[in-house]
Amino acid sequence: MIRVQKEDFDLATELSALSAGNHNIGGITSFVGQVRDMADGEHVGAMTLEHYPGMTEKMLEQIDAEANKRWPLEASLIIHRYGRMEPGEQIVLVACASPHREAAFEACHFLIDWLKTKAPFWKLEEKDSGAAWVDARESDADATAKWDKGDA
Amino acid sequence: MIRVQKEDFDLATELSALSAGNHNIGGITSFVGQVRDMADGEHVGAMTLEHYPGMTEKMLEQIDAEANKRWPLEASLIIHRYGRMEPGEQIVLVACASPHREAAFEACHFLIDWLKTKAPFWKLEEKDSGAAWVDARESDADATAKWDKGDA
Amino acid sequence: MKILYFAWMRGKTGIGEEDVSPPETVTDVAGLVAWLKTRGPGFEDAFSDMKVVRAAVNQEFVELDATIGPNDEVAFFPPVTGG
Amino acid sequence: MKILYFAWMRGKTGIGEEDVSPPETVTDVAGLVAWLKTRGPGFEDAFSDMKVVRAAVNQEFVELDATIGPNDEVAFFPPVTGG
Repeated sequence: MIRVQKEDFDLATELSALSAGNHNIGGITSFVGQVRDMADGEHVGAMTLEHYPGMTEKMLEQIDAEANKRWPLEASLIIHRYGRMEPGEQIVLVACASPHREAAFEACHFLIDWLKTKAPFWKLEEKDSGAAWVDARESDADATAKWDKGDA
Repeated sequence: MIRVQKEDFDLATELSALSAGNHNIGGITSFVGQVRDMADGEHVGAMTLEHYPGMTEKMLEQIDAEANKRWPLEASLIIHRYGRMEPGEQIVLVACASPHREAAFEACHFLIDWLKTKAPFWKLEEKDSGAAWVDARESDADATAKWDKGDA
Repeated sequence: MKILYFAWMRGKTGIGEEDVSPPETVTDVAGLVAWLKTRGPGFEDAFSDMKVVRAAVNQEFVELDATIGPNDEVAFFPPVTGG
Repeated sequence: MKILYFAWMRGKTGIGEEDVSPPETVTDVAGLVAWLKTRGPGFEDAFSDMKVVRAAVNQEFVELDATIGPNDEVAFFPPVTGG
């Protein structure tokens, strides 16, 4: 399941809903990304996440479907926020539930790695020196590439 | 931080406490293990986790310290329950917060893999055919071994 | 043809969304970029380094040789930085 | 010397915890196991397959050649299955 929203989310509520009543779930791995107050040694007062409505949902659906194709998941969830957020606020949640922990871990890691380079979001940071668009990181492309299997 | 307890835990409360006010945290990875209602094709009505009080805390402290030595973590948490639990109940929580997601993922995965073979807990399952102690799995030993660096 | 610009591409072109009617000789994304660049210094600047420009046609990532038609939605943006 | 048994080791020996005074010739875990096995069929059974028995001295995992003394806490248990 995927969701794109401006509002914050409650982790426990989301994960409870994800696994509710499913007693075949042995493990749930989740990752929450949040706003840091530093970037490249400079203070960040806040940041704004812009996205491409329509394409965002489409890409997240594709990423989620790919994870479910590759691993035996009982449930999965991607929630990504957009808009203005301050340090400490939650940006994104990815979670995977599986009978076995390895699948839950790998699929969850895969979701965030793919999302980082395939979901159309852009961060504008408010630094002391002014507002600046965040540059894509080489390491994110590498992290995505490690999940390539030749069929991706 | 580590905790061994009979009581259930609330994920959101625990993770909020873990990251409270720390704006250098960019990501929190968590894993929750829960009771499945099937084992080896048989229905499991409940299970009881026995442990070795004293040694449990000691081993969990060691595992937690090792994770913090290997990865740049801002915070980490292990909560492991003991006693009787029914399908769907939470058994264990491991969580790692770091400035970067790779460290959060790897350290969290490490914690649960090491815990599986190094923390003195034993599961007694209540199956239709009677109560039976769970056998250790080869795959858990393999999962632990993959984190060996020669200095472990 | 609907064109969308995001992040600093929107800043440089000065617009987020527009409807354009490029000449019939424009049949792929590269051709569209070449044509858009003729429309002013802001566009020239936005497309000056294609290494940092990504494109999507009808909300799917594409390469510059992707064919396009009058009813397509084409978006330009820098490499994504979400998550 | 304090001895602890967990999981099915406790079931087979019939006890969870005991204080014992093995002869002075018992100086390591292997020697202790050999001596404990002489104390009855339950103990003989519990230690019959050492491949599935793990030991800890003073709450640290040890191998069978670990030395032990009168004030040590020695625990026996199957491979762990928590998490």
